[in-house]
Amino acid sequence: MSSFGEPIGSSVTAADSPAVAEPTVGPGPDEAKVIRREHLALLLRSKTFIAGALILGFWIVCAIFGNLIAPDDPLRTNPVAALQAPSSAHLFGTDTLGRDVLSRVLVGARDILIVAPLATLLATAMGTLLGLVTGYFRGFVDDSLGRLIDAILAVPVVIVGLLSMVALGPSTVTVIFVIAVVFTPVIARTVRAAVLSEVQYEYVAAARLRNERAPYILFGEILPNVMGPVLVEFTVRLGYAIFTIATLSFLGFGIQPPAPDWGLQIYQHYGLISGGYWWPVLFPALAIASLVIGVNLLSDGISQAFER
Amino acid sequence: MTRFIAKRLGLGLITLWLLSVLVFFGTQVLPGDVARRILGPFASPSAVTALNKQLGTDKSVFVQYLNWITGLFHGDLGTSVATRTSVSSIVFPALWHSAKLAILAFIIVVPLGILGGVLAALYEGRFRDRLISVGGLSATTVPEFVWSVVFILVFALWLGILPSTATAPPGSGFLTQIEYLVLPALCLVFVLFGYIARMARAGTIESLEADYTRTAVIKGLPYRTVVRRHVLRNSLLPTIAVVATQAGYLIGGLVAIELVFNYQGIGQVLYRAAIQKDFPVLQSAVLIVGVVYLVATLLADLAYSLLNPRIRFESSS
Amino acid sequence: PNVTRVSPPQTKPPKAGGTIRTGIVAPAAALDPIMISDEGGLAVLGQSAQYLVWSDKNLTLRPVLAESWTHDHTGRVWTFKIRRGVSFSDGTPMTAEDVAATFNRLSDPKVGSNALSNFDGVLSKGNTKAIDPYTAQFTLDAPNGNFPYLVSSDNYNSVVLPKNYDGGWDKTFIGTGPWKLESFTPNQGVSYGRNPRYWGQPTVAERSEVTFYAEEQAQTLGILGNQVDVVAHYSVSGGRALITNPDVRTTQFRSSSHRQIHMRTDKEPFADKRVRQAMALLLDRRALVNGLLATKSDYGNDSPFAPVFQSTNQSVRQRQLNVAMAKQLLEAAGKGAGFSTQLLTLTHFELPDLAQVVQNDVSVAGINLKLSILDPGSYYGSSKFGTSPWLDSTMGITDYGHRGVPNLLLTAPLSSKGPWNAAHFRNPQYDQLVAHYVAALDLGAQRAAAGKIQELLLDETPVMFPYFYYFLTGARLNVSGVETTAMGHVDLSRAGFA
Amino acid sequence: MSATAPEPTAVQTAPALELRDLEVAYRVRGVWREVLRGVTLSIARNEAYGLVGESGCGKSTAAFAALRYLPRNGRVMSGSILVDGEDLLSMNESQVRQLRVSKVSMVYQNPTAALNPSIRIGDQVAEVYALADGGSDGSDERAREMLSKVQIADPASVMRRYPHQLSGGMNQRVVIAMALATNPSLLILDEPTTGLDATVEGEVLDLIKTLREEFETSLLFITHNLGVMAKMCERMGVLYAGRLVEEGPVADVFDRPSHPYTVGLLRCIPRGGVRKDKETLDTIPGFLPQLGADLPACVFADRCGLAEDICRQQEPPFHRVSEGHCSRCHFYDRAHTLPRTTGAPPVLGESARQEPVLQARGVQKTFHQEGHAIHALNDVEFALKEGETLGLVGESGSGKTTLARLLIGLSPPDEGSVVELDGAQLAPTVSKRERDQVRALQIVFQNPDSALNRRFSIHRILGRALTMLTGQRGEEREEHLRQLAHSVRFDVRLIGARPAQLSGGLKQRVAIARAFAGDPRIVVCDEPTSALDVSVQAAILNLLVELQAKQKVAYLFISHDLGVVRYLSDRIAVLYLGRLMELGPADQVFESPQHPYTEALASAVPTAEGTERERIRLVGEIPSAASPPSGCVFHTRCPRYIGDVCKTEEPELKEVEPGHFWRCHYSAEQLRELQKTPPKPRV
Ligand SMILES: Nc1ncnc2c1ncn2[C@@H]1O[C@H](COP(=O)(O)OP(=O)(O)OP(=O)(O)O)[C@@H](O)[C@H]1O
Ligand SMILES: Nc1ncnc2c1ncn2[C@@H]1O[C@H](COP(=O)(O)OP(=O)(O)OP(=O)(O)O)[C@@H](O)[C@H]1O
Ligand SMILES: [Mg+2]
Ligand SMILES: [Mg+2]
Repeated sequence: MSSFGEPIGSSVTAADSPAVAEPTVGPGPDEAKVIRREHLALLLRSKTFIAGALILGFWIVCAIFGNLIAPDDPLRTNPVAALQAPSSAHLFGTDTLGRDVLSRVLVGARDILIVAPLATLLATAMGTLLGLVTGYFRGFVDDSLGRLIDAILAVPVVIVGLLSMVALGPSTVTVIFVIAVVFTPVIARTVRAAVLSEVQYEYVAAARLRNERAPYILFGEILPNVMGPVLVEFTVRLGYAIFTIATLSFLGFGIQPPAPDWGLQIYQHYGLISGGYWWPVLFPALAIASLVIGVNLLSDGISQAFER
Repeated sequence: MTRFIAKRLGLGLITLWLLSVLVFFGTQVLPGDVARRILGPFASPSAVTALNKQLGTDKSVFVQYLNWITGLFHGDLGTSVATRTSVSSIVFPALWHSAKLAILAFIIVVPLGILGGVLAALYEGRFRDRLISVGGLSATTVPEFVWSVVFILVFALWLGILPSTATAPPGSGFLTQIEYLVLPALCLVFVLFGYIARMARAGTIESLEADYTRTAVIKGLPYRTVVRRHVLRNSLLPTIAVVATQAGYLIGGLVAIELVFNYQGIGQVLYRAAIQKDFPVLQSAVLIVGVVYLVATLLADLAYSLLNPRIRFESSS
Repeated sequence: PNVTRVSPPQTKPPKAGGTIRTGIVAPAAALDPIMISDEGGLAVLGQSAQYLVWSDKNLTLRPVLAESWTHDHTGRVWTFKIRRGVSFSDGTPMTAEDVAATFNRLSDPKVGSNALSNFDGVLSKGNTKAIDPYTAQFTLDAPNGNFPYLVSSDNYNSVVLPKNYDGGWDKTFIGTGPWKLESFTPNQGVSYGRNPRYWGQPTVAERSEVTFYAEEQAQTLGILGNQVDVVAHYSVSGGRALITNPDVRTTQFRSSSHRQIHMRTDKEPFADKRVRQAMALLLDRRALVNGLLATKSDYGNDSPFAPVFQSTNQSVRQRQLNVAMAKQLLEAAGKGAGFSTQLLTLTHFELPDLAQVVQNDVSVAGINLKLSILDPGSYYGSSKFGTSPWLDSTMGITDYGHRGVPNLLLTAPLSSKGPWNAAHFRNPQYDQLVAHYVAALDLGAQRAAAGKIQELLLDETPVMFPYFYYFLTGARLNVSGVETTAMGHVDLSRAGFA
Repeated sequence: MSATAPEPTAVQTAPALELRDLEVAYRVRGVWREVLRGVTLSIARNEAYGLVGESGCGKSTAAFAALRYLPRNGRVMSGSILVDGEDLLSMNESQVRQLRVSKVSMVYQNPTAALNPSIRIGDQVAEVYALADGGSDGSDERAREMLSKVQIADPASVMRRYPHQLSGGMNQRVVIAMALATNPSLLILDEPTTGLDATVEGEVLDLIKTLREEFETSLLFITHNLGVMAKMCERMGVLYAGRLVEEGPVADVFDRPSHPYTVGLLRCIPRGGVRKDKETLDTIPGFLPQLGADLPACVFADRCGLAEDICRQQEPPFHRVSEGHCSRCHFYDRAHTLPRTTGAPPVLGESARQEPVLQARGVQKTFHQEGHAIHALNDVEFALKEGETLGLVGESGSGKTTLARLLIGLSPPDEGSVVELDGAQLAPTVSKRERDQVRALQIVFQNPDSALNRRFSIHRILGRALTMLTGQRGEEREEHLRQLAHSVRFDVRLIGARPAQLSGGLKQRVAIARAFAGDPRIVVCDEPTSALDVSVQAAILNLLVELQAKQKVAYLFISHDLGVVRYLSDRIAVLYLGRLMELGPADQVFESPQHPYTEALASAVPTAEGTERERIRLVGEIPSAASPPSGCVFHTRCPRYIGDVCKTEEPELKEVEPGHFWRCHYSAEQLRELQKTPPKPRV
C-alpha cells in the first residue's frame, strides 16, 4: 500500500507482494533469472501445486505409455466374460463387452488428455481474441460482438452439441469444436474484463502516443499482461471441458466407441449401477474426478505463486 | 435505474433475435425432414410427402422462420410439427417444471455453497478449507447423471425413502411434489456446490483483506460480528452474479438429469425438438431459455446494485 | 448375471380393482393412429382402440372386432364378419362402415398413413367395402395368404376408428377398447378408467396409469423404485438390472426383432460372396447371444426367417463360428491379408456394442472396420438411395422391429427393388422364390419356399442376421395378467394385483 | 502547539503508548525478515508524536503493532508494547478487543476504502457505541452528535448515506468520528490526509487539532509530509530502515536536525519560494535497504555523506543533542554540514522565440454520462512558449488531467476547440496527427507503475518508443537509447530489467526517458512526482529542470503540491470546475493580489517552516461538474463573495496586471486591499 494514493488498478504493488522480489536497490538484469528461479522454488514448495502436478503427471504417463502399462488390450471384446466383478484377474472388473476396465481407464487418459486441452486451447485462443477486441474497441464493436457472445452463451449445450455433431459428423474434432464454441464466450468475458482494467493503465495511452496501430497494442502490449487471467481461465476451463465431454458422451455427441474414453465408459454403463454393476462406472468416474482435481490444484498452485 | 433497465432490456431483445437467427441457421444442418422423423425410416415416401404437406414443412425454411417470427409478434409461438399441439402447451409447462427444480436446487445449494465458501475462506489454507475446496471440486467433476443414478440407488432403491422419478403423480400436493424433486435437486446441489463455494470463498477472502474489514477489527468488533456484518455482505456480491449465470444451465441444460429422472423439463423439450427437427418448438424453447438467462443476469445485476449501493450510480461509467 | 428366468405359471387370478401403473417408452410424435410409427405410440393406441384381429405373442390370430374371416379360392378377396353390439367410447355404434372407412383411409396415399408401406401392392384405396353393417370385404391387388395379419394388431395403425374420424385423436382417445381416457399429459402420461360401454369383460383393475419414459434407464429405475408396476417392454442393454432383480418378474417370448448387418454386394470389398460368407463365419454368435444379450435371444442364421415364424424351415443348418474356413474363403477371394472398410451404425440400444463386437470378431482375419456411429436421424437420412448413409454405406447395422410375418422383411431389404435394400442385393432367383413364398397359402408350401430362400441367403449372405432377440416385459411380483405382444402392444385389461 | 499540560495524577503517569525495543519481522518466502529493528519510543498523555521516514521504513508496521494487528505473516520478535501501561503482548484476544474498543483507535489513508461500502454511514458509526455500551439504545443519537463534532454539516442526512456518496474528505471525517467515538487515550493516524486535496487536507488537519484538544487524546501521527508534521505534532521521531534515528521536539528537530538523514529529508523539499533557477533541490543518494537486509552498524551509513569507517563498525548511541532531542549519529553535532549532493542550477536561458509553441483557445470538453453532460473543461485558453513551464493547479476533479489528455490527443476536445502547435491546428486525436506533431507533444504520467508495461524490459520500452517516434533501428537506435538512458541518469546496466525490479524513482526516470525519446517540444507532466518519496521527488524535479535547460522543452506541469509547482513553474494556471480562474507569472500568482480561490488554495498548504498564514476555509464541497453553479462557478464557496453579481454574472478572464489574468469581479486593487486581512468565514 503505497502511501501516495493507490496506483490505478493495482491494489498490490510489487513492493508489497511477498511473492515478487522487489529490490529497492537497482538490480542487475540477471535478476530476472533469479526471480524465475524463485517462482519455481515457490511452486515446488506449494503442496497444492505438487499434488496437482503428481496427479496430472500420472495421467500423462498413462496417456503416453498406457498401452504398455495396461494389463490387457483395452479394445478386445469378450462378451461372454461381461460384467465380471473386480477380482485378481481383473482388478477393476470387466465391462459389458468383457473388456478389462483397468486397461480402459489407463489407456482412456489419452483421449481426454488430447481432446480436453485442444478444445480448451482453441476456446482460449478464440475467447482471448474476442475478449481483446471487445475490451479494447468499445462502442459498436463491443456492443455487437457482446450481443453475439450473449446469444451464444444462451444456447444450451445440448443444441450446440447436437447441431455440431450432425453437421460435422461424429468425431473427436466435433467434440473439440463443440467445447470450443461453448467456452469461447465465457473466456471472452473474462478476458474482456481483464482488458478493460488493463486499458486504464497508461502504458496503453503511451503506446497510442507513439502512433502504434491497434493490433500491436492489442497483441504486443495488452496480451502479455492479461496472460495471467488467461492462464488461470485455461486451467479452470480445462476442468470443465473434461466434465462437458462426459456429458456430451451421455447425450451421444461425444467421443466415439470403441475409444476407452472415460465419459463414454460412464455413459455406457451408468444404467447398470442399479443392477449392482458399479465398477465400470466408478473407476472412470474416479479417474475423471482425479484428473479435474489435479488440473485445478495445479492451477490454484500456479495462480497463488504468480499472484501479483 | 429505469434507464439502465430499459437499456438492458433493449440489448436483451437484440440478443434474443441473434439467438433465434443462430438457432435458425443451426437447424439447417439437421438432415432429413420432419415427416420422415415422425413416420420413421421405413415409412413409404408418399406418406412422407403427404405428411410434410399437411404440416407445412415442405415450405422453405425461411418461410417457416418468418411464420414463426410473425406469430411471435402476435404472441403465438406456433404449433409443434411433431406433436401438433400448440408450442406454448409444450414449452410453458416444461418451463414451470424446470423452474421448480431449479428453485428447489437453488434454495438448497446457494446457502450451503455460500456457507461452505465462507468457512473455507475463514480457514484459508487449513484443513477445513482443503476439505471444502477439494471436496466441492470433486463433487462438481462427477457428471450429474452419475450422481443421479447413485442417489436413486441409495435413496430410492436401497433405503426406499424417496421416489426414483421426479414427476409427482397428477394432483399431488406441494410437499409431495417437493419430495419427488429432492433427488434431482440433490444432484444439482452436488454439481453446483463446488462452484458456488469457490466463488464465495474468493469473495470472502478478498473482503477479509479489505481496508474496511481492518477498520471493523480495529474498532474492536468481535470477530464474528466483523464477519457477519462487514465481510459477508460484500463477499456475497460476486457470488450472486455468478449464481445467476447458472440460471440458463439450470433451466435448459439439465437434459441428462431430466432424462434419468424422467422429468419433463425444458432440457428434454429442447433435446427432443432438436432430434425431431421440430423447428417451432426448438426455436421457442431456445428463446425461452435465452429469456430466462438474460432475465436472471439482469435480476442478478439489480440485486447486486441493491446490495451494493455503489453500483446504482456507477452502473454505466 | 446371465440367468434366464422363466416366468412361473400364474396360478392366482388377480383381484379386481386398484390402479395399475405401467411404464412405456414415450411416444415420439403426435398421437394420431394413422401416423404413429413407434412402440410408445402403438402401446397407447392399444389401450382404448382395437383391431379387427389380435396377433398374440405366439403370432396366432384371435378375433377381436372381427368375429371370423374367409377368403375366396384365389386368396384375393377376403371377407370379415364384424362383431355386433360394439360401440365407440362416445357412444356411437361401430359397424362395417367404420371398418371400411378405416382401411380406405389407411391405404390412401394422400393421407400419408404409416400403414401405407404394409398395404403397398396389397390393398388399394377404395377396395374395402361394407357389404352390410356387419360384413366388410377386402379386394386385394394380389393374392395374399397372410392378409389377416395386415388387419391385425401387427399392422398397428389399423385400429378401427369412426368413419368420420378426421384427426385430433389425442383429444378423445376414441376407440372401442376396454379403457377410456381420463386425462392425458403430453410427454408425461395417460390415465384411464374403465370404459363403461366396453363390449367385452370389464377390466380387472379399476384404473390404469401409463407413464412415458424418454430414457429406458429411467424406466428401469421407475419399476425398481416402485413408481410403476409394469414395464411393458425393456431391452437387455437398458434393463439388465431388471433381469436379476428379485422384485421384478420378467416375462419373455420370442420375437422377430433383430439387427441386420448389411454388406454392399455391388461394391468392394464385399462384391465377392466369399468375403461376405467369411464375415458371417467370423461372427461369434454364441458370445453375442450369451454375452451381449444375456441369452435373451435366438440365433440368427443370416436370413429373415426367425425361429418364431411358423413358416421358418428348421432343417436348414445353423451357421457357426469358423475362423479357419473364413480365412480360407478370404484367401480364395484374394483378401487373405484382410482389408479395411467402414462400419456404420446408429446410437440405438445395443447397436454400438454390437458394432464393437463385430469389429473385434473380424479383426482376427486382419479385417479392420472403422466405426462410425451416427444419431438415428443422420443414419437414416432421407431413407432414399443416394441421400441416406444407411442405404449408401458399404457396411452398416440397422435395427429392425418385430413383424408378425416375414413378408416385408423378405422384400423390402432384400428383393431387387426393395426400398430398404442397403446391401444392394439383386438376385432374380431370390425375387422369384420370395414371390412363391408370399403367394403360398398353406404352411407346408410356405416352409418349402422358406427353406430354399434360407439356403440361398446363406450362400449369398448379403446381410448378416446375428440374432433375433426376445421381447421382455417386467412386472412387480404382485402383478399378474399383463399381456404383451412382440410388436409392443400391452393389454392391461386382465391385469391386476394379487 | 498548545497542548494542555498533563495533569500529574497517578493513573496518568503511564505513557499512552510505549514501545520498548520492538522488533517486528515479516515472513517472506519462508524467511523472517526484520522490519522494525529495536524501536523504542514513548508517547506521553496528551502528546502528539509524529513519525516520518521514507516509504517502506516501517512506519505503518509500528502503528499496527501498537494495535496488535499485524498482517498474518508478521510477528513481534521481541520487545514490548505498552498501552496505558498495560502490556499488549501478554493480553488475550478479548482483552485486546476491549483495548481497541476503549483505548486505541486508528485512522489511515484512503478513507473511502476504510469504510464498508455497503453499510450506511450512520450504522457504521453507531456500531461503535453499541459495542461500547453493549446495547444500541441511543447509539444513533450519539453517532449524530459525534458526526456533528467532526463538523459534518447535516449529520442526519449523512448518516443515511453510503461512503461512495461522500467525498474523500467527508469520509475521513467519518472515520475520525468513529475513531474518537469512545474517547480513546491514543489515536493513531497513519497518513490520514494523503490522497486528499490540499484544501481538504487543511480542513481535516484543523479538525484533528481541534478534536484532540477537546478529547485530550494522545496522537501517533505518521506522515511523509514534513509540513504537516510541523503543524500537527509536538515531538517527532525519524524512522529509517526500522530504526529510530532521531527524536525530539518538532521545532528543535526542524531547527537543528542532527542526523544526516533528517537533514537530507528537509533539504529535499522546495522551501520558502525557492525557484528552479536559483537552487537545485538536494537529494538523498541511494535507496532504502531491502526488508531484512544486513545493515552496517549505522543503518544509514551506506547513504550518508558524512559516513566514516566508525559508522560501519560501531553502532552510534542515541546521543542527546539537547533536552529531549536525541540523534543516533556519531557526528550528530555536524550533521547540518552534510555536503550537498547536487551542484549549481543549470542555466535556463530565455528563449529567443516569442511566438508560442502551443496555443489553446476556447478549449472545451464535455463528457456524457448517463444522460448528463459533464462540462469538464470550459473555455480554457493559454499559450506555452519554448522552454517555459506552465504550472497547472486546482482541486481534484477540476479538469487538470482532462486538459492534459486532450492536448496530447488521447481524448478529443469538443468541436470548436482550438489547439495549435507552432501555429498549426492539431487534429483532435493522436492517430490523426502527423508523426512530427506526435513526437513534439509527449506526456509523463503520474504513476510509473501504470505507465510502463510491466511485461517488458526497459530496453524494449525505450527501444520501441525510439523506433516508433524517430524511425531509428539497429545500432543507431542502440546508441540513441544509451544516450537517452544517460540523459535521465538511468544506469544502462539496468536496461534489461523489468519495471517491477526497479524502484519508483527509477521507473519514473524511464517514463521521462520515454517521453523524451522523440525530442519533444512540449512535455505534459501529470503529477509526475506525487507517487514518489520526497527524496526521489527532488531528484526527478532536478532532472526535469536539467532536461529543460538542455533541450528547451516546454512543460505543462500538473500538481497538487503548490510548493513543487512554485519551484518549477514560470507561470501558473489555476483551474476550478474546468475554468481557468487565474493565470500569471508564478511569483505574482503566489502573492497578493490573488484570485480568491488561489488565495484559499495557497493558504491551505502547511509548510515545513511552520510559518503559517491563517488558513482560509472554503465552505462546502466542490460542486458537481454536471451542474455547475450559475454566474461565477466559485461563488458558492468564495470567501470574498461580493453579492448577487457573483451569482448571476460569470466574470471574464481579464488581464489585471501585465501577463496576469483572472476571472473575478474584483479588481486587482480591491483584492490587494482585501487580502491584507483574512476573510471572515462564510456561513
Ligand atoms: N505483510 C507483509 N509481508 C511482507 N512484507 C511487508 C508486509 N507489509 C509490509 N511489508 C514490507 O515491510 C516494509 C515496511 O512496511 P510499512 O508498511 O511499515 O512501511 P511504511 O513506512 O508505512 O511505508 P509507506 O510510507 O509506504 O506506507 C516495506 O518494505 C513493506 O514492503
Ligand atoms: N471519462 C470520463 N467520463 C465522464 N466524466 C469524466 C471522465 N473523465 C473525467 N471526468 C470528469 O471530469 C472532471 C475532471 O476530471 P479530471 O480527471 O480531469 O480532474 P483532475 O483535475 O485531473 O483531478 P485529480 O486531481 O483528481 O486528478 C471530473 O468531474 C471527472 O468526474
Ligand atoms: Mg504506511
Ligand atoms: Mg488528474
